[in-house]
Amino acid sequence: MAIIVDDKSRVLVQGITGGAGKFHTKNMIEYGTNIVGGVTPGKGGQEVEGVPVYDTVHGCVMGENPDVSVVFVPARFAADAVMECLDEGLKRIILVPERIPIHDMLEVRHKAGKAGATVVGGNSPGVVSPGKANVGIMPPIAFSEGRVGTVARSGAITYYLADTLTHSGYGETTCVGLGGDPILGSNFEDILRLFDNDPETEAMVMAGEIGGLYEEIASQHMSEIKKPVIAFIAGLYAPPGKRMGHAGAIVEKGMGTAESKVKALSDAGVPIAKKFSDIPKLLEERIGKA
Amino acid sequence: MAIIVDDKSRVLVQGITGGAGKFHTKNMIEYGTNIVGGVTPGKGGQEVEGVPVYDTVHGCVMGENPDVSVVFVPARFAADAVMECLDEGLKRIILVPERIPIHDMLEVRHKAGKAGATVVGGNSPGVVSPGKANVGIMPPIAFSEGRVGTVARSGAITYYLADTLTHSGYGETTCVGLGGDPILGSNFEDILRLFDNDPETEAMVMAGEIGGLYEEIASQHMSEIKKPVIAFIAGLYAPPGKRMGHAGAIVEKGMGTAESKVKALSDAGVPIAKKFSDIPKLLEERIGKA
Amino acid sequence: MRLYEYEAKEIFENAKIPVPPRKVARSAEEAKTAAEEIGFPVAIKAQVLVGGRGKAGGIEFADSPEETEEITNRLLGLRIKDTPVHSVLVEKKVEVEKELYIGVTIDRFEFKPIVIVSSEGGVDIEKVAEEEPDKIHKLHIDVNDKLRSYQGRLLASSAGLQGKMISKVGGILQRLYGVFKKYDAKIAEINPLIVSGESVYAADAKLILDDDSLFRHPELKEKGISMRHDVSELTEREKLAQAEGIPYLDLDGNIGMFPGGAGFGIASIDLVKQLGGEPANFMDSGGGPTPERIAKMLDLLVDNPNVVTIFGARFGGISRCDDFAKGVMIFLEAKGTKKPMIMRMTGNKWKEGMEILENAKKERPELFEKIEVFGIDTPIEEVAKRAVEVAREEAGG
Amino acid sequence: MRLYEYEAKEIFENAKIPVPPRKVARSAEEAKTAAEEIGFPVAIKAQVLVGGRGKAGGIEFADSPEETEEITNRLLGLRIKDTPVHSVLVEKKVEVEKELYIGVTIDRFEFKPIVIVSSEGGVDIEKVAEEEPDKIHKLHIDVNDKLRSYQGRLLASSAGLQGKMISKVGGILQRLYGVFKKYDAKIAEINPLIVSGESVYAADAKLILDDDSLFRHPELKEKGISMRHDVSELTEREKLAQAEGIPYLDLDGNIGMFPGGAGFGIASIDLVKQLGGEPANFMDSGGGPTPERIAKMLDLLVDNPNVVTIFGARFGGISRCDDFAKGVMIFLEAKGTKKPMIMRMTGNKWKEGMEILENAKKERPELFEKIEVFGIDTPIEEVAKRAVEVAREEAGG
Repeated sequence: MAIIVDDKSRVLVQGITGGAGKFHTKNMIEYGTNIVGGVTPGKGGQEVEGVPVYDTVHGCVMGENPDVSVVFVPARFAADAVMECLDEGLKRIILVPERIPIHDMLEVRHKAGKAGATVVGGNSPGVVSPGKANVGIMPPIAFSEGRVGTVARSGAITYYLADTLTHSGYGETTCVGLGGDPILGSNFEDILRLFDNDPETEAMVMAGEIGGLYEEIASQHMSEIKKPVIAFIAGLYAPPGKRMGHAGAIVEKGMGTAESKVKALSDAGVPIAKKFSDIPKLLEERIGKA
Repeated sequence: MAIIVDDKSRVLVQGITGGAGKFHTKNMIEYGTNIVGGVTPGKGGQEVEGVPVYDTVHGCVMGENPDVSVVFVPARFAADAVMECLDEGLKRIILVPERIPIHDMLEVRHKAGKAGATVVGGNSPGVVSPGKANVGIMPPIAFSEGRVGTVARSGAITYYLADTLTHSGYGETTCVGLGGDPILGSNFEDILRLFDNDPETEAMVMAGEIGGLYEEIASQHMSEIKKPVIAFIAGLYAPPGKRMGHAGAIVEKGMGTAESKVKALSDAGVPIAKKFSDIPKLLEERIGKA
Repeated sequence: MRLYEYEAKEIFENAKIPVPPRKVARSAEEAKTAAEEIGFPVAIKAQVLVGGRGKAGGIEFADSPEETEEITNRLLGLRIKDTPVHSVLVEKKVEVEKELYIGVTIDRFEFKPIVIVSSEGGVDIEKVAEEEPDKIHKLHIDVNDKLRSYQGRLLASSAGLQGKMISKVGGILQRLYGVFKKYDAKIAEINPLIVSGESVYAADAKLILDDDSLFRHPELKEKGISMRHDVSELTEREKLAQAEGIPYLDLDGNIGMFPGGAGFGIASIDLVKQLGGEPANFMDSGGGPTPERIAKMLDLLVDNPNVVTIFGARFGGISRCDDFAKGVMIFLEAKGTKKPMIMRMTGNKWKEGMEILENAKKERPELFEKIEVFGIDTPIEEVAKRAVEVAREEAGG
Repeated sequence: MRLYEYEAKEIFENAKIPVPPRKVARSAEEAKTAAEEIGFPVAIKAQVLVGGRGKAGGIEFADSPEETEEITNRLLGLRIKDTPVHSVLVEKKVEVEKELYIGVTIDRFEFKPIVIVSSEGGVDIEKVAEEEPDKIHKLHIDVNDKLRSYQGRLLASSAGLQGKMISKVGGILQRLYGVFKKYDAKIAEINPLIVSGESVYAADAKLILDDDSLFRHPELKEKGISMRHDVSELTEREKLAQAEGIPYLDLDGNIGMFPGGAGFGIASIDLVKQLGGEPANFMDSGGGPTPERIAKMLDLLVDNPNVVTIFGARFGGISRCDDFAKGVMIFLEAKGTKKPMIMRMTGNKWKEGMEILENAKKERPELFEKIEVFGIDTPIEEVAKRAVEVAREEAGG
């Protein structure tokens, strides 16, 4: 098992005929990911890397019955791409484009919430279930099959987490790139819940960073998560960012700093790894040696 | 018992300081209706007929705990008036203003549906539960306590139905003015279901008329209604109305005429009263003598 | 309120829906100049607010200035369904490769906006809907949502479009939906939408707005689009009533219908018909008419030579029977009694109304010679029967 | 993107939010003319894109032309938080009866727009929020909804307004929310909103837009509002980086940070700090940088006199290590090696990247004297340790 994607996943690539879409479709297929179809409006009937292209998600659903979509369209079309999937009943959508308009993402969250769907990203590097499926843009080199699930806001940190888990021998069940955009499709706790229900995952590492409130929000849901969670927060030494108006400050009251995140998670009982090399040590205390 | 309003109803009057609001508040109180408060923005603190006026529905809910609202504001503010009630948890709202914008009413239906609220009107003459409460603009003269519930699109026909039932000795549990506007807050079947669950109501009379599709829609729900229903359709001899574009015709395919309504309801097993005087005869066959 | 084709096309064009080059003309001379500017061949289309224009010969094509003048003169002399033609639209003739139908309206079953697309556009779209329903593609839109581009593309693709046409027509659907919402429309329709090579054009344009939302659209006035009543098919008396804001229709009979209370107008016709009478009109007083309005309603009836008897009924609700009686008196004092009036009053202030008429009768009995007024104790069907009886006597006599 | 007060006020005014009469001035002369047109007394307000203007002396009042000139000259010479003042807003001084705060932003806990109103407006609104939270009234709006008039009234009434002010301020809230949605804003704020007799005025105006949505707003350009980077507090090198579109911040240390992959920039600073090193900068390569961009990133570091050693790391994902290596070569060939570079490469095409550098080293070993490159087998923390060590040696030597 794994979460979001596995060897049974039937993956649709939205924006498959674009440069990034083509390039990563090739890589994903090489990894063994089951890419069943692509969508680019107006290019229906073509093929990319042997994968049939459709004009609409509806067409692809009729023809290929996908259950996961990975989105490579430009940011301004990303919200539409998600909603098209939601209308066709897809429940797992991974958004690679970055800098998606924030009001669009509010709408995406609203609609995905009603549909009970998991939207990962924007600015997600993708989701990798090592040995099963690689959906997104992550290089497979760092990943190995194993026991720990990871979820990180940044792509590079996702690699380093996998690198650390692979080298220490724990390996990964699934690595989820939550995404770097300001308004994301999923929160940490949404992904942690999926791991909690995945029989193969024994513990989770979540990696946050300064800015945003995702780590603070996650800390409020930690009592719902049964398996051990370890947190890593980037930006402990980052220069203080700029403040944005009173309205934000009134609502957020000093949250968003690395300190606030570390405190919120610590208070919720989550151990903090200060360096990547702390992670295997903390895991060993919780789920035994690798 | 009765439906929508009874002697325990705590009624709020929106637009209470306007001419119609004042006039009918007086009449409603005279009937014995329990009017607990009024709302007119900017006039909070005043009194109308001894009823305290609030600036907002929220204020009135805090102060007087109403459970029904009757709306006398101008049509252009009617949708807002309903939504203000829905936000404050009121579940029964009666819309007297006529010619409410149709797109507004689509929004009202959407929001009321989510809230599980009953919105009657626009262009409703109100709801009367004889001997208990009179909420709206109907003269009490025609009504008497009894066994039959009525629901009619037109105010005048509501009076004539009550007149008929009163004179024939059946009397009424509640008389609902569904409203004359094109897009209404409730359908016939919504009201019939309420009567079906009201222990005092033994049978229902629904009065429709040419135009709109409410009678056709009701005919599709008749199997859900357990108590006897008698229908009266006005407009059997009306000149044919004008058609409106292809789009409507494609969707509606010839519905909306008196013939279509009579046929739909007859096919659903509902007996049709051609004249008011047919109603007591049809009732006698179903629920015995008056 | 229905807009003229040229008004709807201006709104569509502002919303970036492609419309062929065109110009309104009110004379053959204007049409010729317009056609020369646009370039031949041109379509010349009668501008009326009724349907069936094509079948009535209201659309023709011209290849030359002479032909343009000739056709325009013919069209400006035409009456379509009794509607005179005051202007024509001179429009570049577009090569037709494919005709689609696209429309947005309110689905009155589902209480949601609905978008409709068909690959078979043209005048016979309703026949297509009837005979080949699978050629009609529909999509409901939630009332708070806009039509998203993928929804437009899905509809366009369902209608058999391919390649770039999918996004092109999809975009037009989005914008048509935008117009529908922005202007509080009841219908926004393009039939046909013409595919011509790489281009798409709205060859016709129908936009019907919700009269009750016009207060939200002062911008229409700025566009020169003013509130109009659909006067096309009205009789002189109907126009008179409309000018007073009274819903009124002439019928073929001889009983002047003077009902009270919105909604009872229709039922009273059924009642008289079922009792063997023939109503001369439909009328709706609206809620709470003033005495002046009551008097005007009576004027309309008494001035109608077909009317031999007036049947009146007032069930006072929001309206008051004393106002009703006052209105009757205004009328009687101004016009006297010429035709019998059989009336019933009940409901709000009915006793006061009766009193007003009884007192007036004592003062001026001559005005009441042909008037019978009943109260709550006489059922409405009895009163109607009496009216039918009197009418029969009057007509016979 | 934050707008200047005068830009925001123009947008607010177009949305029918009342704003006092005012004019932008770029010199004392212009300010004087403006003040005379508007009428005394006037407020003169420095136009800058940073907060805390009031406390920094950026707002003054003038009663005469002379005072206007004098104050304007002083303000135009001011630097507020290191930002020069290029213009002032001359504005009619409004009698203050009551100061409110109103604002709309996105609640990042609930992922919904939130409207905030306080009866205690003015500069200390955050203190009010902290100390008297019950004076702050909030309302979430569903993402597909507009702010309805009753919601505006409810907020206004909660804030203690009475009578006609309820609908007046409620209406302003509706329109402020409309601006927030229409312009894809992150924040739309009026602090203070001044109640003055029967009137209400937006005395200040803050509008911060979502940079990622600006493509939807070509109308801003038509208003003369162009994309600006917030250059107020930037160092020269930061400005240079911004011009190249590279997220970059100067820090106090001596290790030039050359991280790869969006997001690792921040983590690499923590890493170096925890190992006892001092980063000289923050930098973010963005996803998939070209070799040219890589070279420009290195330029920024090597040109910084504080930098004694460069620490580079590339985990190829969407980016490719061969591109990274190519970028390093472009830089080396143009600028040579002056400062030690300790780097790690792994991920997408890391072997190809290593090969490029090894081949280059064979050809031009002199360029590689101070360069150490590690691959996948050396953990990142080891490489960082080595960089900290080298930097210490360099700084000491």
